[in-house]
Amino acid sequence: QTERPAEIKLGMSTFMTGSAAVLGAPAKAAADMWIEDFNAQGGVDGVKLRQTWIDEGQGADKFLTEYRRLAQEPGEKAMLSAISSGYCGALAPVAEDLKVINILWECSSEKVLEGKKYRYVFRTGPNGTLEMVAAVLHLLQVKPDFKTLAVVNQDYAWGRDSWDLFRNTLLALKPDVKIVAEMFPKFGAPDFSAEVTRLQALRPDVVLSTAWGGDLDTFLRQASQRGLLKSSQFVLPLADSSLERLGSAVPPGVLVGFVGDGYFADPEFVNDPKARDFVKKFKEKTGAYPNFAVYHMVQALEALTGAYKKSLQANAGKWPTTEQLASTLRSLEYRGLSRPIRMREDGQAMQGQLYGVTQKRSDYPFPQVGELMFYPAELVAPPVGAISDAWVKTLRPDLVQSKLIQRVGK
Amino acid sequence: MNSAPGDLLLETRGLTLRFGAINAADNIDFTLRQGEHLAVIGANGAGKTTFINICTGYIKPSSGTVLFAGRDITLKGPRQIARLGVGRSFQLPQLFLEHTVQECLQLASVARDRKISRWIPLAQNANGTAVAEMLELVELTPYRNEPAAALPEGRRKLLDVAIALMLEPRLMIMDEPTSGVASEDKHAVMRTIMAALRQRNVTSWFVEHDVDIVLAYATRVAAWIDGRVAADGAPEAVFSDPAIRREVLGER
Amino acid sequence: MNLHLLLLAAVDGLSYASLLFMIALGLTLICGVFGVINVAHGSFYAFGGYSAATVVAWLLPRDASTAVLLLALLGTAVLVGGVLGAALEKGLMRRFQDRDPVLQLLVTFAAFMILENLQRMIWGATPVNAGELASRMGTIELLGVTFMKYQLLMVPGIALVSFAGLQCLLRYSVAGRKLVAVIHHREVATALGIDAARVGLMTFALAGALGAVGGALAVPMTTFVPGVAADMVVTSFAVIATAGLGQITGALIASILIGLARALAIYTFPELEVVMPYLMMVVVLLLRPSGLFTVAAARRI
Amino acid sequence: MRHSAFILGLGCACAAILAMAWIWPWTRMPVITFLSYGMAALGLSVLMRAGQVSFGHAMYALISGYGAAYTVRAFPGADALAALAAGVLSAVIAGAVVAAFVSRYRGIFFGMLNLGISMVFYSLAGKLYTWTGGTDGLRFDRPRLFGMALDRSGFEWGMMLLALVLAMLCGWAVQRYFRSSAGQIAVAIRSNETRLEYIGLSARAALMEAYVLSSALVGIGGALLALAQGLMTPEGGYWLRSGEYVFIAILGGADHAIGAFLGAAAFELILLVGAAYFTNIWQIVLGVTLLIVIFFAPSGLVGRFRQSRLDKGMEGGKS
Amino acid sequence: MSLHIESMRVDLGGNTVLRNVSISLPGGETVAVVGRNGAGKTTLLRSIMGLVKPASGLMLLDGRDLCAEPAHLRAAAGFGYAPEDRVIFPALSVAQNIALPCEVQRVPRREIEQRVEAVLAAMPQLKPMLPRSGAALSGGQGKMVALARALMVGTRFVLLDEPFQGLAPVLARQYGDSLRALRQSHPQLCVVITESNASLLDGVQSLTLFIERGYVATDQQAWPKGHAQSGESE
Ligand SMILES: Nc1ncnc2c1ncn2[C@@H]1O[C@H](COP(=O)(O)OP(=O)(O)OP(=O)(O)O)[C@@H](O)[C@H]1O
Ligand SMILES: Nc1ncnc2c1ncn2[C@@H]1O[C@H](COP(=O)(O)OP(=O)(O)OP(=O)(O)O)[C@@H](O)[C@H]1O
Ligand SMILES: CC(C)C[C@H](N)C(=O)O
Ligand SMILES: [Mg+2]
Ligand SMILES: [Mg+2]
Repeated sequence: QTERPAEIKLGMSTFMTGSAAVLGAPAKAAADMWIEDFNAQGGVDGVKLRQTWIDEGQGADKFLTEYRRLAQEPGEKAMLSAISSGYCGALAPVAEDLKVINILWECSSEKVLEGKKYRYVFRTGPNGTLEMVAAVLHLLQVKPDFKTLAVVNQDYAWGRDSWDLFRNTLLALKPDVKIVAEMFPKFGAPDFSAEVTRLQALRPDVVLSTAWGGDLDTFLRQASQRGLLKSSQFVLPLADSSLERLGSAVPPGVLVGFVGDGYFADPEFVNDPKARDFVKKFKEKTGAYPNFAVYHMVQALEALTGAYKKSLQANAGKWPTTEQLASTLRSLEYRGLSRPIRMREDGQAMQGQLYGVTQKRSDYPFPQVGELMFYPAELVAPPVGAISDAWVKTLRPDLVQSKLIQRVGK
Repeated sequence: MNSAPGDLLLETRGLTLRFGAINAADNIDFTLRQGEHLAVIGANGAGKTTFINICTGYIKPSSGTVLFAGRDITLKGPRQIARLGVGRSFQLPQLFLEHTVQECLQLASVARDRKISRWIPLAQNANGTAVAEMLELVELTPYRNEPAAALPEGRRKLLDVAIALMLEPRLMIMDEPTSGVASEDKHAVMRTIMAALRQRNVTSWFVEHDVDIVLAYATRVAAWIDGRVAADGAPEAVFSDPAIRREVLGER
Repeated sequence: MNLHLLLLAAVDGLSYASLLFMIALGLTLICGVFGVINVAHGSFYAFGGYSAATVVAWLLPRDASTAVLLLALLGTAVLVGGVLGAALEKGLMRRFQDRDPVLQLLVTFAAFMILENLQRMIWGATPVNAGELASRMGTIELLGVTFMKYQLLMVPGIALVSFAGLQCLLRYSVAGRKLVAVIHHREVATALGIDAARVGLMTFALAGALGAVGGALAVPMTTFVPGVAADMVVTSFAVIATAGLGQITGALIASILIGLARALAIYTFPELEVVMPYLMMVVVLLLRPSGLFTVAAARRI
Repeated sequence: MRHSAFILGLGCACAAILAMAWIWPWTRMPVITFLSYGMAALGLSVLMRAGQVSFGHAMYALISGYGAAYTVRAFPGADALAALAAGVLSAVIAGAVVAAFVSRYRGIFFGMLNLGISMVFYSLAGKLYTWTGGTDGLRFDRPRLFGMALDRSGFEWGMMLLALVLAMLCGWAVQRYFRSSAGQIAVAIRSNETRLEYIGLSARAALMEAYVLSSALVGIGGALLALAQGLMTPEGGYWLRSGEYVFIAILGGADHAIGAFLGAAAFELILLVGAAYFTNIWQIVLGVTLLIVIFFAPSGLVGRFRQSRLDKGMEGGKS
Repeated sequence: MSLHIESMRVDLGGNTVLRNVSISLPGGETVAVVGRNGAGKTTLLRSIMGLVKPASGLMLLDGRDLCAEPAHLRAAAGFGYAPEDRVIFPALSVAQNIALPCEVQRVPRREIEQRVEAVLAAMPQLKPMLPRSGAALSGGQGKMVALARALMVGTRFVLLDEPFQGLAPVLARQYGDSLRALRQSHPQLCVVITESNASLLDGVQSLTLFIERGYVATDQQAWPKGHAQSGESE
């Protein structure tokens, strides 16, 4: 298999339909844009990338069938799949079986990799543990005194797993919190008015939602219309992607995360040439600012192509085997459009987390996130081999005071 | 189970059924004996079909009982009553419209013999000779491969009767077997049916509006008026009853 | 579960019920007239919602008043739904009118697939809504909870008006009796001078308009994405089966039952929320095999 | 002679399938899919002959699939055959219970009730996250097959052959049933139940029997697919899937058991072609195909087939 | 002013059911169409009503060809039709059933009432049934309601398909009387009655058409020779 291929086929998946497409479609646009540029600059040592897309909106069965078909096509190929944690759990063993490199470019349920020892499956972005531990830390920093909390998460792997992580972390760091409601509306729910009514009746101090995409938009819009966003402190670790669409519906003071640390207005990166050019080009092309899925997509592509290049080098210009590629990936260091990332031997990337609070600023027609805090991966990631669910329970309240937490910007 | 001619076959006691203000059955006490051929006459809406419907379990009376061969069948459904040996044909023929004429009879044949297989084809399962004989009897042999749906109204009536006859019932109830059958064929049809019934020792009861037919084939006549049996007895006696002549035959 | 929550659930339930009723209304009408479950009814709903949202979105930056927005919302839906319904009847159903009802149902299924695809081609895959309109109408405080006026007054209001209107039409007008005749026996209705084709066309247009208005009413409150049609139509199947096919009063009662049951479930057994309409239907049909209300059937023997 | 031509055709089709699976490994899954859809559509045909259409039969694929999935998870060493049997058994039990209830209903109510019940199962499967894995589904490791622990490729071959053999056996048995007196009684339900009762037969019993048979067939299809995928999701029980089964059954025609499989093959082909060449309009392609079929061949592919043969037979002067 | 049918052929389900029918139905006559079961009587009436489309032929009324017109315009042209299988709308009352065809034609309410009166005068037995539901009628009652409904709009032609079928003698007699009365009161009306039991007609007709295997003729001798006895297949 050392023959140099004509092209590298990429089997890529994202939500192209359904309410999740508001997050998935920009990622696709970003990938198409990035690949075009990359190929124009010569590809991987002259070998171009050619992507084929699978729509995750069509249900697991059909998704998996198409995934299999693409993964079984002859030729040099790699899979970049998937956006939803709902699918990752199922496709990881298939990829492993078929011995094809799969990069979990977005899905973040930690369970996909923990305790599995895959050789071909990698995640180039953060996982739920990093995201949720940082979310709890941020909440405790911004609003240390609160008594009650309610959660509204999507009813699928991510919504459930992220809640388990958040709750266990929170109870480890602040055991006196009372959880007053746990609501799991179905993925893609078009209406949250009953949930909003219930939250209004309960009036919890804090409302957590790890929902994302169209679901989060709808939930926030309805909550905002009925004044809920002002009466409870909202914690929205994935809301970065919804702010632009929601505009003034989101008031100042809401806790927002970036699922990693990619933020187009991050003061440390607004003048970074690579990030700045990309943001500009992306905005021109799609009319929107990049969201976290876009950042993750770029990271994944950077990681994959980086691994190819590094392997080629190590192989003295000879085309690497899948095995070689996989082992290169296992210790790769790469950078997307934000801070550098390091891949661990368990296939999980170490990426720090950025959190902040919404602010009204006159330079944009939608809320900006200020008072940014950066939670480095070393602080919030369990050690290799640990199982997150158990690990978060061992965290101590003094973690909130950690020196590793950095204030971003002035 | 064998009963001699003259034994009580069907008996109703105090059958009553009202539809709103209408008395469809008004405390009917009625008996039918083995070997009789009863004709039921009566104005339209007098309750003839309703009475049949009650006796065959299609509708339940609000009070009263129906006994068939000494057994209480009031609360039994059509299926159980059919299995006890009551065959019925309908005012509006009830056929298996998607089957051919022959298959309709084959279905009746397997139903009678309870030879219902999930593996052996219908045609093999059915009693072929009995089916062929029945086709001959009602002169439907030329139509045997036609779908029942394509039969004209008159022949549908015959097929309807034939299906019921295939069950070899002890009592055969026919609701207007000849209405809709062309006048040229009426007597011939009735003759063949009645001959078959006599030959097989089947007691019968038919609703009929044609006086000639009643006179020719009935051994007994019952006249229905407003949900009651207004007259019951030998044909000549009933037809000479002035009330019947007025209310049923419409003589002035 | 205290009384307070119970009341809140009732409020939520009733507003959901109004929406459900609006959607079920057109479906049950067609079901009554043609004996066909129109799967494409979901598309009427979706097209109504999408197009109304588009028009509202177009008007918003043009400083239209709330009243204008509302009129535009409903007007667009009536137009789009009516045209769509009429087109479905004239273009498709008419050609299949003598076929087995199962085949007719499949025709509507095919139409549904095609419309679903068209909808994606026209409006894409991203969520659409007209929340601004609901916001503009303001909120109202009830039992200490803020509700949208739109949701609490507007939607149930329109549902009740539609109910009354349709009820009058069917009960007291010749058009209603024509409909009844065509429902029962097309050929004889024709022989009596009824233009069955026209009745069919009008029915479909009306049902389409009703379905689309349902969508238009929903779009300021909920989000429309590909797939709404399928989800919504299947819930309204449950409504019309619970109601008794073709039964408008039944549909109203069934919608309310289902709406309340669903809202209660959200507070007590959230797991059961989605199954509530179907559980309700199964329970009702167990007790009354042909639904809450039934039509007189002709005597057959 | 006609019979032998039929067998020959069937043999050729099987050979073609095997050859295809050999040359393009990725076609094995679509073949398994089409066979299991065919099996499900066959189940629908059984009901359709009794004049009933169920818009909820995918629930039996769901039940059977979860049954198989639980079996594999609970008994890690279990054979796929055992899991299949367990799945089908659970579908049959569920089918029998539901049949006792729905056999009272006809026509639209029958269809709607099935739809309603299937939506209950579907929604619960999607909701009861801790038991069913929610909408993400239940994942399980590859079971043994015929007592062997196989690698993916071997397992796919095995499952495909199993599906092929099962399809032929079921097709044959169902065809016998269609012709049999019990099968013909089922047809009579559709035309006149009153008469059926009046010749002493129970329409309800006949329908229940057909129903259980159909749930078993759908169950076989569902379990096969779940086992081959290694994943069972609620999706498999959504009403649109039930609709697809009906679609396939109509496409193929309920006149002969082979129809369901022809229909499924055509359906899968349209989907594949649609996905490859009409990515953005594959639903339109599907819808239009359905319309064309209903318009020109309302009794499906086999109906068409047999019709033309019947016409020829008439010319030749049949008995 | 009569309806002329010229060499009309009608096919149903691939079989030719009516062949080369050329008849005229003049106003003021009561025409009986007699023939055995399956001869094509029902089909003849349905073709006249436009409910089946003839394969060929003409149907001329006042010089216009009815074949080209949609079926629902027949009622407006003064055709009333009582189908063989009654078809009473179960969701409407008997009174509504009877009034329906007039309402469809937008006949004024008062005029409808008058017509109902006229019909009741001819068929007094109907009176007590008016408020009842159309779902609850017995076989014979349904026949009468169907007749009444046909008379309501049938100002020029009334087509009755086997109206006597299933009628008790008392009613059949009254029915015959009603038809005779109708001829008196509406001298221009053409009533077409199909009947397989010629004996039931009891002389109501003024003209008899015989129909056999799809051939229609004014007397049995006119049929193509020998066909009446011919075998099963044509
Ligand atoms: N389901 C029903 N609901 C209300 N009234 C009914 C119903 N069935 C029958 N009736 C009424 O009961 C009476 C008896 O009807 P039935 O059919 O028994 O009459 P019949 O003697 O058979 O008349 P025909 O000779 O016309 O067939 C009629 O007046 C009829 O209108
Ligand atoms: N839909 C159809 N398809 C095929 N053949 C038909 C169809 N309808 C009627 N026929 C045939 O047409 C012929 C005439 O039928 P029609 O109903 O006109 O007879 P009819 O004279 O009214 O008989 P009856 O006295 O029994 O009512 C019959 O032989 C019948 O089999
Ligand atoms: C961040 C989201 C787009 C995806 C989510 N983390 C998931 O795993 O499904
Ligand atoms: Mg009667
Ligand atoms: Mg006739």
